[in-house]
Amino acid sequence: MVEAIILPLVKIVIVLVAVLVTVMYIVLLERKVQAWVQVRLGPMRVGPHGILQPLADVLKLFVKEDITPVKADKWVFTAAPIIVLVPALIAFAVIPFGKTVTLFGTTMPGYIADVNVGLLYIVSVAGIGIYGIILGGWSSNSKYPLLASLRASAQLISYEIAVTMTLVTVIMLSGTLSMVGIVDAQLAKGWWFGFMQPVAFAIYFIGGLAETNRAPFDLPEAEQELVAGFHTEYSGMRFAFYFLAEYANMIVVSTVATTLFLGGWLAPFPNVPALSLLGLVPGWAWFILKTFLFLYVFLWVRATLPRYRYDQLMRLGWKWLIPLAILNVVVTGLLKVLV
Amino acid sequence: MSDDPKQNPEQPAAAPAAPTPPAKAAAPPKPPPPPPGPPDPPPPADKPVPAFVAALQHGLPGAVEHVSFWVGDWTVIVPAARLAEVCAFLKSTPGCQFDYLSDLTAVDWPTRADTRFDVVLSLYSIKLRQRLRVKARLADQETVPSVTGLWPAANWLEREVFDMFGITFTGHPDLRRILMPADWQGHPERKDYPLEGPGELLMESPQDWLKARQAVLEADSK
Amino acid sequence: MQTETLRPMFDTDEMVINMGPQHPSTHGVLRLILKLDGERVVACDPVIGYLHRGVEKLCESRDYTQIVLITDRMDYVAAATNNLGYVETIEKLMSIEVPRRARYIRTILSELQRVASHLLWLGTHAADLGALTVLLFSLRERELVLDLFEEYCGARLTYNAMRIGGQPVDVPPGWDKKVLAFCDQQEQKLPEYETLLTHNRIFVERTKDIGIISAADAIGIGLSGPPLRASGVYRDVRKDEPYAAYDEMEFDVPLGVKGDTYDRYLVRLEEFRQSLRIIRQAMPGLPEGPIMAKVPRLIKPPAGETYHAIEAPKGELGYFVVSDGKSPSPHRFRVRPPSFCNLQALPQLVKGHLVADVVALIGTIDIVLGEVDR
Amino acid sequence: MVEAVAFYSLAALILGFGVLVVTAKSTVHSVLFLVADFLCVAALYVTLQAQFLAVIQVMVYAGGIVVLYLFVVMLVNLKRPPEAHSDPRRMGRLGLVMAAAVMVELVAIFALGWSKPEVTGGGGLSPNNVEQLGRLLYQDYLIPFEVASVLLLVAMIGAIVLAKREL
Repeated sequence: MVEAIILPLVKIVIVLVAVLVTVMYIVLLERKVQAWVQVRLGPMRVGPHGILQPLADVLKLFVKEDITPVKADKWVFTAAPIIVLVPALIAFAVIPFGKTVTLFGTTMPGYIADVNVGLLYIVSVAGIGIYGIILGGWSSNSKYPLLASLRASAQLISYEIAVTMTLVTVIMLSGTLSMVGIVDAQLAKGWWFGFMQPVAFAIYFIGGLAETNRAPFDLPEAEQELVAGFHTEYSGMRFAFYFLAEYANMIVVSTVATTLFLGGWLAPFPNVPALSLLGLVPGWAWFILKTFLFLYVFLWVRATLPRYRYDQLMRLGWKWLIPLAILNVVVTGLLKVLV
Repeated sequence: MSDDPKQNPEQPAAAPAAPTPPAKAAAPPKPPPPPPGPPDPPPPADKPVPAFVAALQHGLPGAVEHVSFWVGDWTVIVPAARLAEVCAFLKSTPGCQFDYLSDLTAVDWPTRADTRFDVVLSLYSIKLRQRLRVKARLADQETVPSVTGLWPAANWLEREVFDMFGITFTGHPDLRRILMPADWQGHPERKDYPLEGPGELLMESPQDWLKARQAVLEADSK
Repeated sequence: MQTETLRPMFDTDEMVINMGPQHPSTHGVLRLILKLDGERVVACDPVIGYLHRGVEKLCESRDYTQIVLITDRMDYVAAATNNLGYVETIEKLMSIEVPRRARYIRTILSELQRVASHLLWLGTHAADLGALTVLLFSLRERELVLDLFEEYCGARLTYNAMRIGGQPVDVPPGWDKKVLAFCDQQEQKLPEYETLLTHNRIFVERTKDIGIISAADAIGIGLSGPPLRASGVYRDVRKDEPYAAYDEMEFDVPLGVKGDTYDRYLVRLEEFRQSLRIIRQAMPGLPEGPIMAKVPRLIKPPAGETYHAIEAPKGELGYFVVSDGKSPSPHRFRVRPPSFCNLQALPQLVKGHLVADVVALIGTIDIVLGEVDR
Repeated sequence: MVEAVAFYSLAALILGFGVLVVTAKSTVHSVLFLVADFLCVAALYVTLQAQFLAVIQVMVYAGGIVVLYLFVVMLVNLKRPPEAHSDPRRMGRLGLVMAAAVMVELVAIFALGWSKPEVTGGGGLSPNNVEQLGRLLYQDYLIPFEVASVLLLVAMIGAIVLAKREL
């Protein structure tokens, strides 16, 4: 009973809370990193060095008036933010944060579920999130959100193809769709897949930026062009849902990248005896460290690069990334057969 | 407002030379410009007219009513009806090549009897680095040919003059108000337009203001 | 919800969207009515006048000295050049010979102003394209220019820094060293912007071949300043009709080749260097002497009119002033605002481009609505 | 027991959403119910231990195809209500034909299928049924699989040719 129901529930609660808190602090981290890049200080007022800023933000979003435009399709308008947020959160179900974790004195698997199609599960769940964006833009009954939601969905669908192709190469290397199995495969091979598949890793990273609507692919919410994008008409809690979902998706992309390309919970070079000291650090700590490294690159890129234009983004996706990803699959397959 | 002293200038007092008929104009002598208005002094005797003015005088006989020179600026005054023709000549003739329209504006001289407005064009030649001011005098309600065909730059400038002075440019592709709202009454830069605006109708009696506005909108839609 | 069946949705052929007057990247209260085919702009109709304050009318009821501070409020990010254009027009009208020292100070101020204005342009232009860091970097340097202005005349934005006949105050002691130090610093910072933009693939892709305007078209539509020079037209009022002390200065006029957004960017970037070069010549070469010519207490130019243009950061800034010789205020006060005339080219520039390019093009022509609407 | 409850509730949901798809006034709502329907079908697959199929169902149908539906519904001008066809009773007659077809189908199922339930041969689906599926598709039924993909390719090229004004 405890094993079957209570422990998974506890883990779900822990992961959810962790994700939400991380999201709050990622926002602060983003503001701080951007500020440092731009020779500013960033938020400094709420708490020492602004560390309580996320709480203030959340409080503000909670008490803000929740406005529904008169001409909006109320049913869809209300459902859209939820449709965005839920897939972003349930994707964490299959992310392995560690091989095992010790909780309340019992040792148990460091993941909520190890589904044998875990990777595909993440991809398919991410696909559902698109609805929230399209419907949010459409139901606002306003032109800028509509334009933005069309941009967003076209962008997500295009880049999903390239990203899924890179996942195929990982599956070919590991021979499994299970997230835990993929990490184990990296341990068995002695190499992180990021080193074995640099092209796939690069495509995944670019595609990940595009799929989470981050700079330089943040067209759907290009403030300077489309005001605030598909959530222009949203305010208060419902806006917070979109906001949460965007950052939760960033974390999903980072954790998946960590699992697939950076060896998940493994310490660097787990097979080199000289570095076995690194193994003393618990696996989940490595996992979080790698994830944050990846997240930091997201923020760094945003502070550095201008934004692509819509047609350039599509050209990059369709004419470069997708062919490259397919080629990568073919080459990987050939190597697998020949070597 | 009405104590504005410059509304009734009787005579250009401080002009360095009294306005006399143009010294070298090819056209038959015309009566001197009416007293209230810019002095437009003719060039001093020892100052020869530049080549581009001479070319204009020869190329389009009768088009130059008056040549003036003041603090280094050359000005030609042309009949309003021939403005476009003169400009086309100035733009295309070698030696003139005024390819750049710097500015187009108008000046209101309410006390001048039959020619209330000056339309003033500042032309510049990027190739030859020379400047010329072309001026046309016209009465209220008189129209002047548009020069948008020569310089697309004139488009907004003419719209602004139309907006501010109510001067109509014939042949302008899109003559509507530019700075003031489309339903505005009056032309703000005319001298008889009060500085503080059309009055405080909106503040004093919003109902009347609304009625007046609706009447205007209805008239526009018809 | 049940009774309301199929809501009317937009047509698939063309869509009209309204950009502004409240929009993050129209640089003020500019409103564009865009007709779109998908995301491609078919037609663009700029609507201006939201900031119309009747400056021309207002100046016709102020006396000549008071007008200087009204000119501050037109291109409010380049107040010094506005002042300069105006005072020189009146000096020309009254045939006042301005002392050489004053002319040098004016040159320095107007070049500092050019640097400040271009910095603001650079930051906002880059921010419109999504490169937010450049905005912060360029504002950081602009702050230094504003500090210099503050030390010279006490104001940071609307300087009122010139008088008819000369300068109101001499340069404060030690100011020259600070100006030169700023020049050195700015010279070092320029590569920072270039690293972030000039060779950045995304920036180049966003600006190259966007909004190409040929030399002939640019002249015809009345472009002036950097946009005109980016089309390859050699036209700089500082060279062609020298004013202040520009005839004594040595500088180059950067020209573009193609007339696209990238060229306009490069031209302005090079103008930074040329401005610094001018300041470096003028500051140590500041001649001794008075800073104010003899002017009557009540300024009343003789009857007559004149047009005088200067090279403001945004283009040819012209003043056309008519004096009736009797009243202490001008009979007609007309400004030829560079932003207004440059903005006129926008519909031509954006035609056939995407919505995202519209903001790039608004940025590239560098307008200030205070000057467009006056 | 648990499986039966799951099956019947899912079946009820599927049918309910199906009804909503056809009865919803707004086409966008219709499409949304369709997505919900697909998700329930995916859940049904999960109860059958066919996780791979479930995930593919969500990925391809809910995440891919219906998004395109939604595009079409949102972008195509729907100002003209679909009722405004020339024949007002066309829908009714069409419905009658469809209903008859469904009835025939149901009768056929009851008459033939009910009597002999298909036995899958006990434990044919191992937890790792992805491998089995892959073997089936890429070894045993490779030719039909390739034929199907060529068919899709042809359809895709045809769509591009039709949509693109000038190539």
